[in-house]
Amino acid sequence: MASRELESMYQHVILDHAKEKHGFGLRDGATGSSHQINPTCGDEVTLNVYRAADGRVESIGWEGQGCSISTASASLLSDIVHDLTADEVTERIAAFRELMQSKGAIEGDEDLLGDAVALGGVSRYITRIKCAMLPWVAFEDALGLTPAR
Amino acid sequence: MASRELESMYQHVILDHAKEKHGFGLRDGATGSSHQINPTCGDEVTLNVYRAADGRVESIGWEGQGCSISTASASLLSDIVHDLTADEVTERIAAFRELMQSKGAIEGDEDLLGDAVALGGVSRYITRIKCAMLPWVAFEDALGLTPAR
Amino acid sequence: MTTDVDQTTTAATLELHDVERIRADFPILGREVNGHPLVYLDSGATSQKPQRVIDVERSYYELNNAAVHRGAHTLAGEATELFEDARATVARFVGVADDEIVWTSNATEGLNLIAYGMSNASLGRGGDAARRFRLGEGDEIVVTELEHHANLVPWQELAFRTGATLRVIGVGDDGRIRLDDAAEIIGERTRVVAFAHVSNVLGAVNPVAELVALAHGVGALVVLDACQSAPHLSLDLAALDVDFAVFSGHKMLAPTGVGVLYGRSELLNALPPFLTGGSMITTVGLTESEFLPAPMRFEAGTQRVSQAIALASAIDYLGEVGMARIAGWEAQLGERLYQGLVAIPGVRVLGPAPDAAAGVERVGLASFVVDGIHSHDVGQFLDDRGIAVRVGHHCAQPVHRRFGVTATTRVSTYLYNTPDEVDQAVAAVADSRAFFGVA
Amino acid sequence: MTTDVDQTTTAATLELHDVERIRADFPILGREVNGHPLVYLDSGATSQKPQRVIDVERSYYELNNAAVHRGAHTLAGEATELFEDARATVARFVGVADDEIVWTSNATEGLNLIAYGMSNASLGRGGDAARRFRLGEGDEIVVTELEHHANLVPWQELAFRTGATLRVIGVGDDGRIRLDDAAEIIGERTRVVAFAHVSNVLGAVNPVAELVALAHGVGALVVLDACQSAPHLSLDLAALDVDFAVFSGHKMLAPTGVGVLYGRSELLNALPPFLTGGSMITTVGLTESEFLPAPMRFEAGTQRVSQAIALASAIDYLGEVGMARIAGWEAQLGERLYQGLVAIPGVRVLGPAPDAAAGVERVGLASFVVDGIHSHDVGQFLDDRGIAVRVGHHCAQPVHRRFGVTATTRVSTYLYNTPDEVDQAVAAVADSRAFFGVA
Ligand SMILES: Cc1ncc(COP(=O)(O)O)c(C=O)c1O
Ligand SMILES: Cc1ncc(COP(=O)(O)O)c(C=O)c1O
Ligand code: FES
Ligand code: FES
Repeated sequence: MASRELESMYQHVILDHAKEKHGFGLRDGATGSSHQINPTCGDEVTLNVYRAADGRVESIGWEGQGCSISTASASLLSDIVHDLTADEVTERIAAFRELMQSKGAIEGDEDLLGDAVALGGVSRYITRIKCAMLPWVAFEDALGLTPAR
Repeated sequence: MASRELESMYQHVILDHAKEKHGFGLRDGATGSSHQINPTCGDEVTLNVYRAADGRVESIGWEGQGCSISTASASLLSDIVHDLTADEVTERIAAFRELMQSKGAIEGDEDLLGDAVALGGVSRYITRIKCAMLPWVAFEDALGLTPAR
Repeated sequence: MTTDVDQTTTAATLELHDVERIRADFPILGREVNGHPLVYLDSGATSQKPQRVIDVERSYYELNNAAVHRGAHTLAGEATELFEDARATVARFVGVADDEIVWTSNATEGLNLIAYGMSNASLGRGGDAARRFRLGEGDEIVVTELEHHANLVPWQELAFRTGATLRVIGVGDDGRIRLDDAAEIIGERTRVVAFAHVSNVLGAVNPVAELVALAHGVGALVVLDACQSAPHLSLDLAALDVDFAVFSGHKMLAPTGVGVLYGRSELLNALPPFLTGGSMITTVGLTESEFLPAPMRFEAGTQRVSQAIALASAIDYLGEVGMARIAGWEAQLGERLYQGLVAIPGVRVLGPAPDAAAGVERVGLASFVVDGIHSHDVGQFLDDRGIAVRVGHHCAQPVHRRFGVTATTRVSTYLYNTPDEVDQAVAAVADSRAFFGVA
Repeated sequence: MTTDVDQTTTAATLELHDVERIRADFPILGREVNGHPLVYLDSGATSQKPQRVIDVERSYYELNNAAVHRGAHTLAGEATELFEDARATVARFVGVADDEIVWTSNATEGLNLIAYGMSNASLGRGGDAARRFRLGEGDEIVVTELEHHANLVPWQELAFRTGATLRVIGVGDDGRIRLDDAAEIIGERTRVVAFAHVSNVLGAVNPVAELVALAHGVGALVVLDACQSAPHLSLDLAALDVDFAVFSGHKMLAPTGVGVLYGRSELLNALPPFLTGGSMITTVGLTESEFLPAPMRFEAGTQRVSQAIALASAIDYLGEVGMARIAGWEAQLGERLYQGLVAIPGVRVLGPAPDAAAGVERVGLASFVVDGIHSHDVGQFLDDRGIAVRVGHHCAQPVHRRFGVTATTRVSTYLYNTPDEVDQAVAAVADSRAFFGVA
């Protein structure tokens, strides 16, 4: 009843994360924060970054209203940010962006992206890439990085 | 070197009137006046009406800048307005408007329009009808008549 | 070219066999999407185009294309005639005079034209004739809570520019404009009342007569957003007695890039210009200019000529099919859609239930939420079956907020849709619940 | 589909055999007018369209039509991608970034957008970021005497709305912008300098670099009207270093209803919105709203989608032919036209004589008066032979007044015109003198 492409976008891990919402909630003590809106749908995410004294990311927290893809993406992101240096963060964001722009051509690097590679199926759906990117753009902005194109 | 239609629009009587400009010049004592612009080309005519005490039109006077058609039309008009009652004026204006909207289908009533029937050829040229109408619209307006469509 | 639709029937609705012949006129409806025949249920956003309309534009460019109102050569004459005939066709379609029709890019531009015309009047443009358009502190502009952003943000900005106050008539829990609220809000200070004829979210026909009576009772101008009515109902603007109205061509079988503003003749001729430039002036001095009467006063620069001609062709097509029969057909589709959706567990349809007895008319459009599934996910599931619907806030955030949601899924029909397509959409919505694990 | 033009030649101009193949791409050029093959010499008003461009629009409606930026379904995705790719094509064509390109209806709307954006800034919209757009008493807006009404009246109105003063750089007897006058007028009070790249009456390329240097020297914004250059020359807006620029699609092989505004990114993002409504907002409250960044901030309501896509196709066509070769060809046609006309007794051509040594470049366009014959009569005589030219003031009354006339006849060429067509026009002008009895 659903095509293989659709099943590949909405994998179980994604639907599960969309429900479980790892990292949901905004605690005090953020070292950076960003609020992003997806203009196509009006969905929003607010994302806090908590960094250690040495600059490493300890964790993120987020809140927002969005589709299963953006929600799962935020949840999956929050699973892989622990203890990352600035360079490591940049590398992971770049890898995720590359995956999203691949139109289904690449698999995604599990070492860098963990379970977030499951979002690779989204890249075949041009109207949904912004959904998956939304928390990542917020993350990038909260870290004070200029978003790459 | 010129088509029959073109020769019929630019008859000798028209080219002559375009040069001779009967009624050219604005004298004092007008009982009504109107300034009209043809928005397509920016040409203008100012037309004065001089009426007798009994309301009959004695004459018109006009000035302006325009093409051979609008100039000839003003000149031809000034030849046929003498001594007309309000009703006669209305009749002539209506006859001229009908001629202009005829797309070449009618000849024009010489009893009413005099030499101005020579302008009948203009009615085949949709972009030039406004030229021929310009002084007539000014005449109508100067008389305080509401222009028919 | 003529449409194949049977002209002899006088039934107040299309029949399935008519619709099947109509469908054949729309090339895109033969397309496949994701391995399924396209089921296009997003006409509320933009409609599809019949071959005839597509061909009219092509033929214009292959045969007659030239600058209108600017040339004396033969092509220019032909183009001008086609363009002005198109204006007359539109005027007849909505029951008004030719010179009361102004071409715009879309309905949005039409509403901005009125709003900017009024702020220019407030600055003194248009002199005494434009007095009734002047706004200032203490004056009120009234809209409703169900407006599309196009009929809301321009008024917010006009209020900002002039110091006037924007007031908003609420929508009841039943999804209808609160006339009690309207009666309270519309008063001596009211200068403009702007509202949608049909809501693009709630799908109900709004009480035009009542709102016009309230507005005119206090001397306020009425602006009607007819975007969702002009394509679907017989529209007689003179009979509705509104002062201004707007709609968009692309929602009624015509190309993008053309819209219509109607204004009562004496109002249009008193409203100061909005866009300025070529073709709307009589005399241009170095520091000051004089302007033409309406409608040309509002048509600055080279116009959307082929699009206007194509809109007239679309209107001819609609006229041949018959607006009453289209409305009848869509009312049936709308009823079927509404009943199908509300029967699905966890589905809530926004707006009033159709109820002829209570005078609640709905068009063939319904926006709904599926508990536990985001509208974009619902839409994606439908798209996977070739069913195109709209998701999101449909450019009407306030009415979504009013009903406690940020987004809905919207199914919207037109003359080319069938009951079977509606059923397919309803079935897919039901199936989406299992797919997303909420059933 | 590809054009048949020989891609291997690197000559800086088209050759006659190229042009003959190009002509075959334009269906309208096969038409007869008044018993003669159409000789279309009115491209300065609007250009004709190649089959490819006509077909792109048709194919869009037959296959992909949907609302852009608003839907999640497959068609909507396709339409959005085509629409945004079109923006990228335009951006590349003029050497700027994608998000510096805003779609408009035409150049006129683009100029109004800047002017209204500035008056909104002057009212406080856009906050501190928009400070440099605020105008008031004492500020000056500078234009030239040769401007099209589209680049004059909006500035007159902006001056009226803000209390700023409009100043006008004169044109010399030689038909060139007076740089001495410019140097005197452009000063500390100057906030905007707006001028045409190429005059639509005089046909000469204006001194952009000199005017930009003067304007930027005093911190003023430069607005370039590129209507008559974008279709005919290689245009690199970044290299010209202008702040804003506008042009119209219909003059460069594209349909009516679409135009382009370029703005430097940081300026566009600081300029307050002009038209408001759907698709240009982030959040809409009942009485206030927040706006998207450029370019979407300026694209309210449903956009001219098929027209934008067709404009990109037109630009691809122009790019394949080669803008430098087009410019080379038209320079030859222009020279032939100019020399042919000035050789006729009683004919006066407005604007400077072409003079490569003195750096006077002319495009393939000439406006002229024939002593004793009104321009509409000249045009009518040419039309009788199937030759389409423009007559009147060409929406530029001030420059006509400057040269003591109210109207001229204008012959304007494009890539599809031949030397023989120019000769026919020149011969007809000569013959018209006998017909009207002035020879
Ligand atoms: C120099 C110039 N500027 C502006 C315009 C206005 O263009 P549009 O009518 O397409 O807005 C034109 C063409 O008419 C022009 O030639
Ligand atoms: C009720 C209503 N008003 C206004 C609009 C705006 O129309 P457009 O985007 O064509 O300007 C729409 C459609 O989007 C609508 O449905
Ligand atoms: S639909 Fe809004 S973020 Fe996915
Ligand atoms: S062309 Fe102007 S009046 Fe005839």
